[in-house]
Amino acid sequence: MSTLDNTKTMNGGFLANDKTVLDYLSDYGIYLGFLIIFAIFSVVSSSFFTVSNVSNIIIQSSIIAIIAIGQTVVILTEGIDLSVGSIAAFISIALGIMMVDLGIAVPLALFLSIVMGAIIGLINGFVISYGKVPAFITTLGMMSIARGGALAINGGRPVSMLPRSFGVISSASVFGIPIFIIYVAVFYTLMYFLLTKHKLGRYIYAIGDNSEASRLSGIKVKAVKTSAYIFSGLFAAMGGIMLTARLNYASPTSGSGFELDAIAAVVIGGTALSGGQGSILGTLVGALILGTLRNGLSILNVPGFYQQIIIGVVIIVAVFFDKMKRD
Amino acid sequence: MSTLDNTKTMNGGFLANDKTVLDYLSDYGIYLGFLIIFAIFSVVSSSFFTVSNVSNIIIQSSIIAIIAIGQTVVILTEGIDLSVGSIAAFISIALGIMMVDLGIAVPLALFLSIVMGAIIGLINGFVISYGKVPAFITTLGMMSIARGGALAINGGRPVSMLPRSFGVISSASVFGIPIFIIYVAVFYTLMYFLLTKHKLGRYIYAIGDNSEASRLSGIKVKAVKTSAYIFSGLFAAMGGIMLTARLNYASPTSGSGFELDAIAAVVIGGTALSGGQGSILGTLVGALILGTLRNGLSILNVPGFYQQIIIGVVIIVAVFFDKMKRD
Amino acid sequence: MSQLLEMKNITKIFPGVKALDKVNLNLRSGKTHILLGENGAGKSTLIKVLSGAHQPESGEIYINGEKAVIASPSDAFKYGISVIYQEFQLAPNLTIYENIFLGRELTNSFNFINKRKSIVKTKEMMDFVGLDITPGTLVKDLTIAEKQMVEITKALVFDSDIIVFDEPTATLTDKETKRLFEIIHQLEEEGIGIIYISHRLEEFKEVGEKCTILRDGKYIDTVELKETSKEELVNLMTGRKINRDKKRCDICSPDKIVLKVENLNYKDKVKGVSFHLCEKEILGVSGLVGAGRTELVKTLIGEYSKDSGKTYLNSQEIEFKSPADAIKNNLFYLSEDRKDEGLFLGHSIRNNITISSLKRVTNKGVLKRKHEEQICDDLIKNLNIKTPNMHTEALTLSGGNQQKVVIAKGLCRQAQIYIFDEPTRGIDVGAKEEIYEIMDQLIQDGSSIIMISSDLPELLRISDRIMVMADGSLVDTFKNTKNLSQQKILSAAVGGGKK
Amino acid sequence: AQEINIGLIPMTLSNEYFIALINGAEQRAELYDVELTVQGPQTHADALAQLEQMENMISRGVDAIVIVPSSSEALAPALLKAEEAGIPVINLDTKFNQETLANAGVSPIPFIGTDNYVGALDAGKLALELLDGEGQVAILEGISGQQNTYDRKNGFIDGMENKLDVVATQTADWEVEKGYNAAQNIMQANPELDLIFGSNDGMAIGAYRAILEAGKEDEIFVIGYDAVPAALESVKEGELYATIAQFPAEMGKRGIDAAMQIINGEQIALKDSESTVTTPITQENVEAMMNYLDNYID
Ligand SMILES: Nc1ncnc2c1ncn2[C@@H]1O[C@H](COP(=O)(O)OP(=O)(O)OP(=O)(O)O)[C@@H](O)[C@H]1O
Ligand SMILES: Nc1ncnc2c1ncn2[C@@H]1O[C@H](COP(=O)(O)OP(=O)(O)OP(=O)(O)O)[C@@H](O)[C@H]1O
Ligand SMILES: O[C@@H]1[C@H](O)[C@H](O)CO[C@H]1O
Ligand SMILES: [Mg+2]
Ligand SMILES: [Mg+2]
Repeated sequence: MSTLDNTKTMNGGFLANDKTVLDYLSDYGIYLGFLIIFAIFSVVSSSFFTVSNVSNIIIQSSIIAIIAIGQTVVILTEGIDLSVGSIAAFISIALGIMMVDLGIAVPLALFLSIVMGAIIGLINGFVISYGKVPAFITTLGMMSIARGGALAINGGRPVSMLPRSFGVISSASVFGIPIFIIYVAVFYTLMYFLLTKHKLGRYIYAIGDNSEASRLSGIKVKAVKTSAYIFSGLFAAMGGIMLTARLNYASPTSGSGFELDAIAAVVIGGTALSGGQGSILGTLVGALILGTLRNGLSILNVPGFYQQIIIGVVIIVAVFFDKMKRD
Repeated sequence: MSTLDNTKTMNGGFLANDKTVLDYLSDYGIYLGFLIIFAIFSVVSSSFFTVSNVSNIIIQSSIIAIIAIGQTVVILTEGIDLSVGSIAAFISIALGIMMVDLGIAVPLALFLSIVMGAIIGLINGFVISYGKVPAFITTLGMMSIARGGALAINGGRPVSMLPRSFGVISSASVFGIPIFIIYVAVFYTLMYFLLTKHKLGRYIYAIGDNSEASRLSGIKVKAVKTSAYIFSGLFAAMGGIMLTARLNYASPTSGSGFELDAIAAVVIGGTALSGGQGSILGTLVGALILGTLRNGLSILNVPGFYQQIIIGVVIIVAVFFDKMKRD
Repeated sequence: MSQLLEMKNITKIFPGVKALDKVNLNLRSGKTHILLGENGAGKSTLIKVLSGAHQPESGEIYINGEKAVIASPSDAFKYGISVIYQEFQLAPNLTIYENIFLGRELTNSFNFINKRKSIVKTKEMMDFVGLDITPGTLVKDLTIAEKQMVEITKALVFDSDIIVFDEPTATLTDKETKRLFEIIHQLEEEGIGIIYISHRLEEFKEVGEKCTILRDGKYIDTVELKETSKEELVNLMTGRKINRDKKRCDICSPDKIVLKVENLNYKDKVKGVSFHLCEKEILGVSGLVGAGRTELVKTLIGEYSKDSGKTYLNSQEIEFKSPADAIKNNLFYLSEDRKDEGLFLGHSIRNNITISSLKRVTNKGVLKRKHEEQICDDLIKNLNIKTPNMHTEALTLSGGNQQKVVIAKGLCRQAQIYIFDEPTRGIDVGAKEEIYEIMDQLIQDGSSIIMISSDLPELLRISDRIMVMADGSLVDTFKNTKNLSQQKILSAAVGGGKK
Repeated sequence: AQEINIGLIPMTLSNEYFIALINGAEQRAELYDVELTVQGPQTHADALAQLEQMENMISRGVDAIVIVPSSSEALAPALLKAEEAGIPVINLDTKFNQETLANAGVSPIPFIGTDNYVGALDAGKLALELLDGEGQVAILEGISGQQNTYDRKNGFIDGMENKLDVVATQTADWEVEKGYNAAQNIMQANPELDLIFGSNDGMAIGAYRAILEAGKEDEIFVIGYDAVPAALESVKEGELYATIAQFPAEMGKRGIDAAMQIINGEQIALKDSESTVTTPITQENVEAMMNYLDNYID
């Protein structure tokens, strides 16, 4: 080892636990990619880079961003959760029924919704960890079960006429900042600390990197894995609540495709599907990239079909440059 | 090496290459699971186990079964292909346009469709192998691109009034056996031999199992990986053609969700998403399980919502017993 | 006589590390050339340059006097180069015979594989190397030693001109090692040139004549082994002197038994084993490959669920349901399989070291970063782990340094009882001594150690008692007195196997 | 003066029905020489996408928004935003639920569309006539929660005077694929089925494919709704028995008219709800309808 220097730490590793926000900005092509996409839209359209539209973008990205938090945790453990979209829909309908048909007070209904989400996640985690059914199958099954459940509990009908007080959840703002942006900021900060500064976070990364070594290192692998799915169920429920509040309406068919969007946000953000590597901040950027592309192209009035083509191309290219930069 | 005996080889492995169909039947819970599901439906409903309904089930499973062949190959290399449903739709519309608007002769149009599918697969494979963009992102991007393309080339409109001669592709039969069943039999047999007896098959397994070791053994990993996506594109195109023939109608929105069904068939069939392990015959059983559940539950007149719940549960339980049996 | 292989001025740079700095290596046909150097000296990297796995920044390779361009592993095959890598390169879910022919299948003209012929040829070669398993066994079901033998078989199946062995004996016991040397000599007779890497200096004179020494990525010297003593070799390699003749002798006092195991059974792998471990004792465990040593301790810690047996920890009966249980009770097992069971290859050295001891470095679950880094700093220094810093990914370390990280993880935990499974696998002589000293220190601090090792001199060097296993049973236990010889242990191990 | 820009959000872009609606609107926008911005989701049931498209249009500062909502009840938050931004909204085809909107504080929104109950009455009458007063029928419903869905179902049932036996009603969200799957299910469970009413042509076409595949094209009739080109061709070929024509291009045109009136500050004579007509189409009058539609779909 003749010439050791510090550049190694800067370029070599790409694990979340060790990095500050600043490290990321310089490390990751994807952050840069995001800025470039943003810059292009700002130049091309004058109505893109305005306070109201930027806030629009974050709000439009926020539901996927929140759901993708749990997805990140699951993917870090080398798992996957395909059921998040259906869970969101199920919780949405359940919440609607609780508030409208059962007359349960809004705060209690919200609390119960989150608990339900966590319980569904617990079931996923339990079947995966203790039943040894692959995560893909378990959560695919749950995707179907929760969707069927969402449809069945209200006979396929949506729930509307939600209480006014419920609307506050999406319409409120704090110091002029829309509350959805606050949710994103708060939960990302919390989970960033959990994943990088807390024991549980270490375990989550460790399991994803080498689950056998984790076992022999004394980690309760099954319990930690299960906890990941609880997080996922919980954040999916939160996404379902946000969705309901945003539309002021609960529909059993909503949220389909959320799972792919959430996974895409995670993977665009640099988290490996093979587990153990990645960062929650990357996920936020991933979600924002998706949201920005959709918003920007629609502001530019690109015809719908071409929007899809462009989004597909841009995602691939962005990740391509990200990889180039890191190699 | 004290206690080596033959039982180790017999029970330990669960790799396709070494096994006969008979070995599988005894090894795999999922085959048994399939038989159990089948038996239950036969007992509960008299119209289930009839020649015409069994042939129905196979026909209804056939498109997913064909698409899942390519998906199996891709997953064996530790990849994934989310674009198959969109490719099927794109090919469907392209085929419709070629036959109806451009007046290209049916056989040539079919040939071109398959070539197009293979080319889309080649693009996927190239970006993944040489561009090092993760398969999930690449094929998710392609999913969006191909869907956008399918919508854009005909302005979102379907193509109908397809030539009569084209219908033969789905309506013909050989010795009384519907041609869709023949397709399934032929392509599964071919790919079974390719995967288990041919060098390329060996490489596909080896890459999924340990790509670094494969590289160091002199295997051209990138080329082999790319070939897997070509297979996937090709079989997706075939699925698109079958879909078009079956509906005698080409729709740009068709095939959505096929990717999940195809992946589910592969995973239910025992192929690991982590690559290197599994069998193409398992995939066929996986596709048949999905088809049988859907067919059986609707014959029993179970309401749609509950069908979804039951299918979700049965898939999880079936795979659970499969794992139990193998451990 | 002309040179078979010349590597000239090879330089290879990894981010932050100059792994090779103008290194030269010459090899003649029919000869075995030994490559020596401390952990991280650059040996494996040099080999990977030869095999096309790495591209060097500069330097040339000549084969039979002609310049060779090796851009990929398949190029290397064309030049007749076969490599047995230090970290196995096998596909675990393929069978032995499939692995043996991987990349060079026996096929008909349509590229369909001739399975029968592959199996027959594999069996032939396995008999030749002395590996007695069914060729259809999946590689993942093999022990480390068996995998090593499969790697060797794989290299021998094809006609090569140059064969490289990167630490083949690190995981082998004497029996396999002897057979390997016979094979090597046979290959020499066939005119094949061999590069041989090992940290077992004792072997060298048996294997080769010349030895090239690397230090810190630099070429130091090439010496004739006949004319060079072990001490000189160590000197060249480390740049300092090492005292290698200590021997532990304080036999334990049986009144202070910390761990007692009674009649432990697990399938047919562990058969009625009973033993005890005293306070401040190092209990060596010897046996041939596959004797069941690893299975014994894995059953003990609850990684495998035992069929019967009792465990007493500090005189209390206790039941370890999982490794987590054992660790919670201060009994720590370090696996022999660093890659699959020991390391988090994608994670930093720091994260690897503290993963089992997060209690030490957290406050209500929240990490105390400074504290953690302090502990890691100390361990890295103590074990002399060669790395730019503690944030480096374990993946990029040399084999021996990876092994040290595994040991550091154990030390960090500060357990009462350590079970080390082949802890010095791949570790250089100098570092081995350091590890023995650390073990001594652990004992003095009140810990006890069970040490599984296939390196008999090592066991004799460090153990208080040595128990010998064969075929899942405990055959004998020896006090490690002056007159305990390697021969005595070996014959117990072999004899027991025949029972 | 700044150019006038009107935003149009159909329920989806992938249905010929809405293509006709868009084309009608575009022709009118050309006439007025105003810019028309069209954004729409890929599937019929994507209220969230519509919500976002509305938000984006408000961001862009369009002068009016013409919308066919995916859900009669889900878009209140965006409608409020539009109101706050002073952007008038015109509702086409699928009526907002005024009660829900009022509950959320949204002012009434003018509507132009079909009286679907009346259209479906015709479908019911046709079915009754065709089956000669008795038989088993199934209804494929549109998206739950939309007024159209209920009106068409009720209209059909009333039209056949409740004489036919409704053995199944399943929602298929206005989608071809879902119609195909639902019809498969329904046929499996009801071997004696005589007729399927697809409450839009997409679902009817999907259903017909399933029937064809099951070899039951001589046993089961299909009636659709909308009169999209593919359905008209099908009627002409004797596949679908009939479809109920709506006039989406008309809605598109009148939607732009209404938007322009409001933008120009005219106190519009627009009632809170205006109906476009419906006509049953069978093989007899299909050619004429095809000719008419050629003006709006190439
Ligand atoms: N892929 C890599 N990325 C970065 N650094 C590497 C990589 N591979 C090896 N190194 C570094 O190169 C140096 C030489 O490593 P090498 O594996 O050649 O050592 P070695 O002599 O084989 O040691 P050992 O006896 O421990 O096997 C080490 O410092 C190691 O950390
Ligand atoms: N994963 C496995 N699956 C099946 N058999 C195994 C497995 N691991 C080990 N064995 C078998 O168990 C027996 C004991 O292996 P073990 O690893 O305990 O031996 P050991 O004495 O520790 O030898 P070594 O020096 O190889 O570590 C061997 O016969 C081996 O083939
Ligand atoms: O009226 C329209 C059309 O029937 C369309 O096909 C789907 O949406 C309905 O609301
Ligand atoms: Mg090495
Ligand atoms: Mg062992």
